[in-house]
Order: sequence, then structure tokens, then C-alpha cells
Amino acid sequence: MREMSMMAAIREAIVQEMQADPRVILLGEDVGKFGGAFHVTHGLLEEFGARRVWDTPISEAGFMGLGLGAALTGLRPIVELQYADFIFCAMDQVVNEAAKIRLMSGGQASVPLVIRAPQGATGRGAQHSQSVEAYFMHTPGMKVVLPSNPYDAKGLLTAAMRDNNPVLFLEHKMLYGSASPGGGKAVSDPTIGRFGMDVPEASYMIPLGKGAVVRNGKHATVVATGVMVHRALAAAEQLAAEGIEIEVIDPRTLAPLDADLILSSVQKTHRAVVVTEDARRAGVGAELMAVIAGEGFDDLDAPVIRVCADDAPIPFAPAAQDRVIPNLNDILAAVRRVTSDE
Amino acid sequence: MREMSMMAAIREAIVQEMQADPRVILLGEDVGKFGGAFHVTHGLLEEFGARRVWDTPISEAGFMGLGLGAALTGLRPIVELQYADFIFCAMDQVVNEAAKIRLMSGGQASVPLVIRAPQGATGRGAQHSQSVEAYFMHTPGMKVVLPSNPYDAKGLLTAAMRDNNPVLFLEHKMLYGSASPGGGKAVSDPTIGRFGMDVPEASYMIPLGKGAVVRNGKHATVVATGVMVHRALAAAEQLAAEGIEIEVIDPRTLAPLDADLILSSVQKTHRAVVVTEDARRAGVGAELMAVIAGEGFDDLDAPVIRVCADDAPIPFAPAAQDRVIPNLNDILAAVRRVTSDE
Amino acid sequence: MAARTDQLAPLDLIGFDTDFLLGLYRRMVQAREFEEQLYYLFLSRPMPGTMHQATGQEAVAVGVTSALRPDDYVTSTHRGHAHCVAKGVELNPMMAEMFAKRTGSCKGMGGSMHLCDFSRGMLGAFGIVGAGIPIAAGAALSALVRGSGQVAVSFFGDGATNEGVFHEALNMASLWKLPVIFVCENNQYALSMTVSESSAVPDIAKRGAAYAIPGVQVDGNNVIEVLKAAQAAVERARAGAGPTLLECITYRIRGHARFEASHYRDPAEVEQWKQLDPITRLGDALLADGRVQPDALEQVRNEVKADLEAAIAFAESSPDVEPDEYLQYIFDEEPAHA
Amino acid sequence: MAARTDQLAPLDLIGFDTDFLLGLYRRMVQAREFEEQLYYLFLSRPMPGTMHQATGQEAVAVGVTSALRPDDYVTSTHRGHAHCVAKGVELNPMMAEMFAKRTGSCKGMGGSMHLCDFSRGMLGAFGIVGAGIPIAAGAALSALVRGSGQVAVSFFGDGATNEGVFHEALNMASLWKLPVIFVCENNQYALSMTVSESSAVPDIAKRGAAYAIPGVQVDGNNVIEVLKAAQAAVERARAGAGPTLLECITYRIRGHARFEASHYRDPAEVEQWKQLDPITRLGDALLADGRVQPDALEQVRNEVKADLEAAIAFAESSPDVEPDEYLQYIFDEEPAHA
Ligand SMILES: Cc1ncc(C[n+]2csc(CCOP(=O)(O)OP(=O)(O)O)c2C)c(N)n1
Ligand SMILES: Cc1ncc(C[n+]2csc(CCOP(=O)(O)OP(=O)(O)O)c2C)c(N)n1
Ligand SMILES: [Mg+2]
Ligand SMILES: [Mg+2]
Repeated sequence: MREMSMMAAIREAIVQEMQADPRVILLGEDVGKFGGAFHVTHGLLEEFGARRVWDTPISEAGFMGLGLGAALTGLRPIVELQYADFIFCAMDQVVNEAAKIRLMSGGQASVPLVIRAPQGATGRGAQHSQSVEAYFMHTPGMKVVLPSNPYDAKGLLTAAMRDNNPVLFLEHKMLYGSASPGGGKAVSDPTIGRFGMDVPEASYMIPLGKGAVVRNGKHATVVATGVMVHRALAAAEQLAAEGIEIEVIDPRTLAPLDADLILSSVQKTHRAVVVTEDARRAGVGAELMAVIAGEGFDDLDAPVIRVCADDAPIPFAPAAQDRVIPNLNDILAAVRRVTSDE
Repeated sequence: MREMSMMAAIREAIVQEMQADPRVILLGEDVGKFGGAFHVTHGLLEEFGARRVWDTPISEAGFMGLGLGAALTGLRPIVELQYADFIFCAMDQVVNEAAKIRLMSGGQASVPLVIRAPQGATGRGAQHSQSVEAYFMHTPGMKVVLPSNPYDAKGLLTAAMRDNNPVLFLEHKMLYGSASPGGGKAVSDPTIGRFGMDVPEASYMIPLGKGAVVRNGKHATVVATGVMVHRALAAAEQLAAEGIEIEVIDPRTLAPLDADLILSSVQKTHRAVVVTEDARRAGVGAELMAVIAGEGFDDLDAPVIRVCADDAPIPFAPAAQDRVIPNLNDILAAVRRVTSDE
Repeated sequence: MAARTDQLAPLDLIGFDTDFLLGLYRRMVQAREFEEQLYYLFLSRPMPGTMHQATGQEAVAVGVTSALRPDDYVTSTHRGHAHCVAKGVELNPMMAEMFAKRTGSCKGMGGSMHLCDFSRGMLGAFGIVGAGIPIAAGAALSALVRGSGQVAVSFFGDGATNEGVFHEALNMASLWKLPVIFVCENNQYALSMTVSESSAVPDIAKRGAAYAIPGVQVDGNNVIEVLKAAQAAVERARAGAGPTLLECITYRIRGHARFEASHYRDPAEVEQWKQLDPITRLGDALLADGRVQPDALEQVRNEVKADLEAAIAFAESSPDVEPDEYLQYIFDEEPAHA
Repeated sequence: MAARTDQLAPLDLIGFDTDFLLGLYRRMVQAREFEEQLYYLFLSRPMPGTMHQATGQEAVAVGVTSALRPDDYVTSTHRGHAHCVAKGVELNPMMAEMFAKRTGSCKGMGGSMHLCDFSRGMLGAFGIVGAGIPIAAGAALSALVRGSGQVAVSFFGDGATNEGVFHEALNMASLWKLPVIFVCENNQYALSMTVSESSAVPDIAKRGAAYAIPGVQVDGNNVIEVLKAAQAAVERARAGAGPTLLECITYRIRGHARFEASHYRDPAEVEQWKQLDPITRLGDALLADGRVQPDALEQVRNEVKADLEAAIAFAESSPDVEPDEYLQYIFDEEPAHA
């Protein structure tokens, strides 16, 4: 058992790819000298030098554009945002340029660009807490990855770095398993389990677009993403004691989405709950529901329930934040409801 | 009958509000001297002067921030974007500041800010064609309005200007009924009907969050937005000849969404199709489906079908653009399918 | 960056009365003490969120805001406690906000990075670097349109000058002669990045030239120099002559945030700057001038300490936020008041 | 803005050989004629999309790109036909793209505002004002990392300099001495806004000072002057000395887009600038120098006209895009080629 935090797994994926492919470079705030706001890139400047690891000014739109320009001309940049919330500063470059240039050029452009960003609510107020996946799942031309554990993170990031398209790779701060040397404390919560901590040393890929069944069950399908996978698994334990066996699915990538996996599970369980950390309205939960209730309609014995963040900016006060973000009880209640007429 | 184009109706709403309330100001590119890229603000600089109508440099993030700062300190700005696609340049100010500051300030801030933007696919390629509503429907703290006709546009805009929250007011270029003096031709299409062209002269409000049944029917509910309302109505005519009576609902505002209106229609028809111009994945269509298939599950006799733009950047070639964007036939096919087992 | 030699010059107090100067001293001590208390609170118990200290930079906040009217506007940054204190936000609600209490300035909804008090013209700290810059310019535009005579100040760091909104806002402010003062707190670092690593022109004041805005560089650890420069800028702004870019050279004595260890800088550099402490410098000048005796300064410090103990007690004894309280702060559904 | 007196000066052809100069002449005529033909096409039939003419600005595109290697990079704008022609993109696919045909440079997927040809280093026109600026800087960074010796040029308008990305990209390019040349086509207007209405410093070249980037202002209707300035900038960039901001003073003779009537400017101003037509000026200089006879120039113009007739015929006879063709251009699913 080679135990590893998600932070370390992500770092290892980057190091191995940078060793294997000289075209891979890093750009971002404090990624070099400082080692990254969450320590992910520590030591990389020393190992690969200043031509591979670029400490940028605070200019998100600018260095996103630089990353894109480099991706179009023979490099394979990884652009790190210090918090995912800051991607809105670079939104035009991501949505209007990176995601569209391949089509606009009639297939001339390839965009091997990985955008890494830590996200999720960890008590820092509305501008450092968002889960941004839906904005990009809704952006044609983008791929969106949201790993829930170190094993997946390494394999998915390796696949992302070898992909020729813009990939947004979202890392939940609560899953890193590391403190922020930027002055943050390591945040975690008791529902976060240890699965996927056994990480092979050699490089490997998990294909983008393939989800995983992380727990088998028969009474209901729970599709959960990111940190919510852990809460769903914690819920599964409790529910099993009540005789309710849920099947937990982690889509791992949101775009492309492994709809087949989800639908075939629902075909078996006939009930579904979707659990995501992003805001409810027009979010990932809506898309998952639309897929299940659309294509899986005839399999359903009960309405799909979505458990998502409430449609509010994330409040600072922990009690309020925890009310906004889905928790274990929310999942338990939803599963009990969806299975209540069994 | 006081016939009026949507362009003229929007202009009239602005003029009347600027006359009634000295706090209303305009900010945007070419809104003054030039009269607006789609002529909406023509003559306003002359009527209200340079302290009320601000011709900005090409600095979307900057003047969005200025508008927000002015909204926080006693004015009621209307910020115009030349095309909705450019809102991504100002995304941080909209999503991270305007939408969140009220909550972050514990209710101290009010944000009477209207953002107007022309949108929709009209043959100009991927960076001038997007429908951006879902990005903001997914942003807690925002209101999103998408009128389908001049009557609604005037009443909704008046309500938006009197609202104390950030409202994104999206105007479909094909509905303006006016050419762009920026050098564009007036674009339209044969499915665009004349409903809602009778516009009262006096100022009036249509409350944000109230949808409208624009055609009564019993066999299926078609929820359509913006230009798609017209296509749905055109489809309704053809379907009526086949004996299929659809009820057409125009939500008019997407956030807040009039879910009750939609659900009570589905309660009657038991079948639903949702039609939107934005990209399918995690879009407005997904949200509408989630609402209907979630809360209206027991009323449904068939899976909800969504007719949305394909998940691709909008291609330039008209034939390809028209394949990506939902058209009359797509709606006809969806309704026939959803009602096929009646 | 080494301290400049003029930062070793004594403060010139001529023309200011002693009470006023003691007021500056008190504000600086309040700002310092607020953060020192926080530092120990974060060490000693589970506090919500994080915090960024402005230790050593207090003269900028206090010097600039002392040139303002109470109804003038300020926007601030992630490192905003001192700006709030200086603009007159009360310590009790500020401290309660740090504890995420219902009695906080922002009802526990904002936290350290979003402190604000609209009744004091404090429009907000922003956790997005640079975000407050155009917002301040917009407040200035509003003042201009309303003819209120107010000015707006935007505080931001050296790192923030590399954001696009800095450029966009300064350009518009200059074009339209908005009554706004752009105050760059050049504390030598943006997290790990030195100014010369992140800005091609390390003298931030020089960037004013790209907008025909006068750029003024002052010793940011000299509260008198800051104040005088701010007064000139405010006068200019109120007279309709447009914005000023005021660069205050200072230093971040503590880590970037909370316990950040700043391994990227030389401890000797920190020590050198500690010698230029703005509070000590004002205190020394007051003593050297014979304006006050040491006990007067000590009394101020003791009073402030007591105020802060009271603030902490207030915060501790305040009710927690109920989980659902946030619901009332998402939208303002009052009808528009004409 | 009135024409500057130096724009009335004759072109100095010394040191350039006649064939080379005729090549410049031909490129400018190609660019002009491409857009003139388009203008009439838009008048006479339903053409897809819109287009922005660079009539009168051709010397900038041709002068700058003539200082480049074929493998150097260029990013362009909504007004990008001339840049493409100048960078060597072929007329047939360019014209076919305007007709939204499958044989277009972008397979009918891009249109006028997104023309590109990666095989010629033309990375794209961008419909988002300013968007190409950091992308060009990124291409330059890539060249630096790969050690290829390539440089990148970003063309953009005067209006684009007010976008935040201009600021951010110039700062990084200067910090890192990227081999990039920022070429501002100051054509006096951003749609209806004059430069002095939209930029607080109307001499765009002066903005280079905010980034320690040399700013050079040239007569943008003098292809020789543009070329020489570009050569110096390219040399500087390839030598590792960093970017240059090259402001080319020129004028947009036509409306902003297609049939836009430009009621916001004085027709006399347009007439004055027509006297400074860059093509005529080069032609006159060639004649005055006795380098060529009038028929040689006429022959070039006729050949170009014929080329464009052929391009239109090519476009017309090309197959339409099938509705589903776009599907293959959304993602690149080739395995990453090492
Ligand atoms: C848009 C954005 N990018 C990055 C960050 C992360 N961040 C917070 S503070 C900081 C450094 C800011 O430096 P400076 O502007 O000099 O202010 P200082 O911290 O020195 O007061 C960074 C990079 C952020 N909060 N917002
Ligand atoms: C981000 C963005 N904002 C606004 C526009 C609309 N627009 C297109 S061209 C233009 C004027 C551009 O002026 P300038 O940069 O001087 O270029 P020119 O048109 O003069 O060549 C405007 C406002 C746009 N395309 N993109
Ligand atoms: Mg700093
Ligand atoms: Mg221009």
C-alpha cells in the first residue's frame, strides 16, 4: 500500500509528465519559488528550472492567454489558478478563446491546455468557496474533471495532460490532505474517507469520460461528485444498517459525462439521487437529473432528487455555510425519501 | 394598436425611467454619440447629457465595476454590453462582486444594476453568437430576464430597473426588429411572429419571476425562451392542424423561475418539451427538465424532451449554425415524439 | 527591497495639533492591536476562516483616511482590517465578524476578506485582488453625477496593479476626471513575489503616466507624509482635477496570511523594516517634539488594549449565526425607494 | 485627428530592391482588393456574416509582416483580412471562408472574424477585442521555451489598448523579455470613439513606459517606415532584448463594419486621409524614383484583380458546408503526439 495524499498524487502526476515530455510547462501565481498556494508544485522550479515553471504576476486573464498561446504553438501548459473562484477573471480567455478556437479554426488548432484550480467551500467566504464546474460543463469545447481521491486524481490528470483539448481540472481543497503554506490550515471533515489513497508509482491514465461505481447497491443510485462522493459513501454505510443498499457512482469527469454508466445503474435500482457541491439552479445536478429523467425515464420508480448547494453566495459563518452545502444528513434524507415507497 | 419593435420598446422603457428617476444612468461602448450598436440608446445622450450617458472605452470589466460602484452608492446604472459574449470579459465583476456583495455585506449593499446585452446566433461566428443565460441562472444573487416580445420587454425592463438586485437583461438580436447601425443587417426569420407588438405608451411593470402562458393547449406543455417562443408558436400552428394542441409557456425570467406556472401546466398536459437556444449540457434546458421531472414526476406520462443547442461552439456557416440551434422541425419532432403514445 | 534612506527621516509634525496627532496614533494602534489580538486568537482556538495582517502598514490606512470626510468612500482588499479601523468602523462589530457572529459588521456573512460598513463609506474589502479598484472609481462617478462632493479611495497592493482592472479603471478615471484616489500599498511582496518580479516597472507611481495621472511616491511608514500626500490628492479630486495614483512604500512585517512563514525572504530584511515601524516613528516624533510624555502614549495603548478586550468579549458573548439566516441576505426585495 | 505633416513626406526607398518593393506593393493591393471585392459582394448578394475593412491601413499589415520569417506568429483582430493576406494566407481559401464554404481557411467554421492559417503562423483573428494580445505573448513564450528563434506579433487597434489584457500581457512580456512585438494600429477610432475620448494618453506608444517597453510611433501609412521599425523590433525580440510597442498612425477610411456610415466623423477628415493612401504613396515613390513605369504598377493591380476574380470563382464553385461537418471540429481526439 503506497499511501498518498491527493496533493502528493497530483504533484507526482505533474512531475512524471514533465520528466517525460519537455513540452509540459507550468504557469501560475506563486507556483515556483513558493511551491504553490496548496503546495502542489513545491520543488518543481528547482527540478525543472525557470523555463518550465513560470511564476506569474496576478494577471489571470493574461497568463491564461499566455498559456493558450503556448498551447497553440507546441507546448502543453498547465495553468494553475490559486482558487477556482479566480477563473472568472480569466473567463473570456477560457470560454471565448480556448474552448472555441479549435472549431473556429476548422480543426487547425489543438489546445493541449490543462487548467488546474482548487475549489470548494472551506470557510473562507463567498469569493473563495465556489464550485465552478457547471460553468464549464456548459461551455462546449471544454472538458471538466473533478476527482474525488488520490488514485483517480493522478490517473485523470495524466490523461488530461495528454489530451489535446482544454481541460479544467478541479481539485477540492478538502481532499488535498495538505495545509496551505499560504497560511491556511488543512481542512477536512469526518466524512472524508481513505479510499483511493493507494497510488501506483508508475504513470497511468484514467480515460476522461469514464465514471466509476465506487460502491455497489441495488435500492437506489447515488451519483455524487468530488467531496460528495465521500459523503455518499458515509451515507451508504449508515443506510446499509437500515437495509438500504445504495449504489454510489462517481462520474469523475463531468464533460464528457459517462451517462451510460449512470443510466445502467438506474436501470437496476430504479431510483436516483444526485449530489453535487455546486449551486443547484442550472448546475451539475440539473444536468445529471436531466440525463436520468430524460433517457432513464422508463426505469424510474420515483422522481430523481437532487442534493446540491442552495442558490446563495456561500456565507462565511460555518453554520450557514454548512447549511448551504450538502451534508451527510441531506443525503440520508434524500435517499430515504427516494426509497420510501419501495 | 401601438405597434413597436422590441428595440423601440426597450428604448422607451429606458427613456421613461431616466425621465422619472435621475439616478438612472447608462454606461457602455458607443451608447452615446453613436446611439448603441443596435440603436437602442439613440438620442439618449442628446436628451439626458453626458452625466447620464457614458460612452466608455473598450473595458468591460472596468465599466462593469464602475457600474457596480455607482449602484452601491446611490445610482441605478444600466450597463450595456455590445454583445452578450463580451460579458465573459467582465465575468469577475458580475459573478464575484455584483452577485455576492449583498450577502457578503450582511444585507448592507443593494445592487440596483441592470446589465443589458444582445445575444443569440445570427451568423457571426462563435464569439458573437452565444446565449449566456445559464451561466447567470447558475449564479446565486443574479436575476436573469429573457423577453420574447416588445410588450414583455418594456414591462420587464421597467421592473428590472426598479429592482434592487443585479439583473441581467438579455435581448435576442433577431427580435430587435432593427438593423445594427454598426454595419449589421437586421436579422430575423420567418418563424418570428408579431405577438406582443402592441405596447402601451405609459410605463408599466411585469414582475420578475412571473411567466406567461402564451398559448393554451392540452396535449403537451412546451416551455420555450426568447426567440424559441416564436418557434414554439409556429410549431403550435402546424401541430394544431395535426390535432395536437400544445400549451406554450414563456418563463420570461429564468431567475427567479416561475416553476409553479410550468408545473401546473404539466399537471394538465402530462407531457413536456423544453426549448432553449443555449447549449444543452448544464443549460437552461437541464434546469427546466430537472424542475419538471423532479417536482412534476407523478404528472408525467412520458419523459421530458429537451430541444437545445448542440454542445458545440456556434459555427459560422449558416447551414451548420442552423443545425446547432434548435429550429422549427426540431420542435415539431420533439412534440410528436412526446405525444406519440397518447 | 531595502528601506529607503528617507524612511529613516524623522516625522515633521509642524502644523498639526497634538490631539489630532494622538488621534492618528490611536487609530494606528487600534489597527495593529486588532490584528495582534487576532493573531493570538487564531493560535489559541479554532477561529473561522483566515486573516491577512497589515502589521507595519498602518500609516497608509490611517494617513489616507485622515484626509477624508466621513461620507467619502473606500474600497479595500483581503488585507483590510486597518482600512476599516481607520475609516471608523467600530471594533466590536469588526471583531464579532471575525468570530462569524450575528452581531458582526456583515452579520457573520462576510468574514475578514469582506469586511464593510456602508454607514462609514467602507464599501468593502474584496477577496478578489484588484476587484475594488473599478468599484471605487464607480463610487467616484456616482459622487460626480450626484454632485455630492464626495471622493473615493481605493486601497490595493503592489500585486494588484498587474490586474487588468487596474488599467481599465485608471484610464476611465483619468478620462472623466473622477474624484478618486488610487492608493497602492507597496509592501514589497505579492505573496512570494517581489515587486520587481511581478511588475516590469517596480516604481508603481510611474504607471500613472500611462493614464496621464500624477503618480506620487511617499514613505508609507511616515503617517504625516502619507497624510499630506492624501490631502493634496483629495483636494485635487474634489476640485474636479481628477485622480491621483499614490504609491506608499511600506513593508509587510508578518507572513502573507495567518501563519505563512515567508521562507522566500531574508529575515534580516524583516528586521530592518521593523526599525521603521510607523507607530513607533510617530510616537518617537511626538516625544522628541516634547508634545507628549511617554505615559500619554502608553495610556493610548492601554485604552486600545482594553477596547479590544471588550471587543473580544462582545464577540464571544454574541449569538451565533443561525444556519438559515443567510436566506434574508441574498436579494433585496424592498421596493425601489425613489 | 488630422494627418501629421510627416505623413506627407515621400517614402525613402533607399536600400530596398525594386522587386522587394513591388512585392510590398502587391501585398497591399491584394489586401485592398480583397476587401473591395468583398464590399461589392456584400452589396450585391446575401453574404454570410459581416466584415470589417482595413482600407487605408494596409501598410501596417504589410510593413510589419515583411519583417517576419514565415514561421513567425501573428494574432489579429476583427479587422484581420490584411494581416492574413500579408502573412501569406492564400486568397482562395480566404475568400471561400467568407462564403462559408468547406474549402475555406477555417472550413467555413470561422468566418471573417476568425480567419487563421496555422501553416503560415497566422494564429487567428479574434472577434473579442484585445483577446489576441496575451495569446501572441504566449506564442512568444513558447518560442522562447522551445528555443526556436521565432517571434510573435500581435496586431490590435487603438481601442483594444483599453482592455485589461493589454496591460497584463505587456507587463509579462516585458518582465520575461518575450520575443513579441505589440503593433497598435491606431486608426483614430474605436467604432465611434476617437482615441482621445477612449484613451487618457492618446499617444499609445507612451503607454509602453508603464511596462519598461520601448514605445515607437511611426507613420502607419508609410510602408517603409513601418517595415524599418518592425525590423528593429524583430531584431530586438530575436536578440532576447524583449518586446516593443509599435504604434502605427493610420486611418480607417471605410465605416467600422460593412455599411456603417460613420456619422460621427467629418467627411473632410476622411478626404484628407485619402490623400495619404499607403498604396498610392508607395506607387508614387516607385515612379518618382524611376524604379518602375506606371504600367508595371498597373500590371500588378491587374494581376491581383484577376487573382481575386479567380478566388471568387473558386469560392463560388466550392461545395457548401454540410450541416453536420462542425461535429468533427469540436475536439481533437488524436492521441497526443510526442
Ligand atoms: C484575482 C485574485 N488572484 C489571486 C488571489 C490570491 N491572492 C490573494 S492576496 C495575493 C497577493 C496580493 O498581493 P498584493 O496585491 O501586493 O497585496 P498584499 O497581499 O501584499 O497586501 C494573492 C496572489 C486573489 N485573492 N485574487
Ligand atoms: C471585448 C469586446 N468588446 C467590444 C467589442 C465590439 N467591438 C468590435 S470592434 C470594436 C472597436 C475596436 O476598436 P479598435 O480596437 O480601435 O479597432 P478598429 O475597429 O479601429 O480596427 C468594438 C467596440 C468586441 N468585439 N469585443
Ligand atoms: Mg503587496
Ligand atoms: Mg481603431
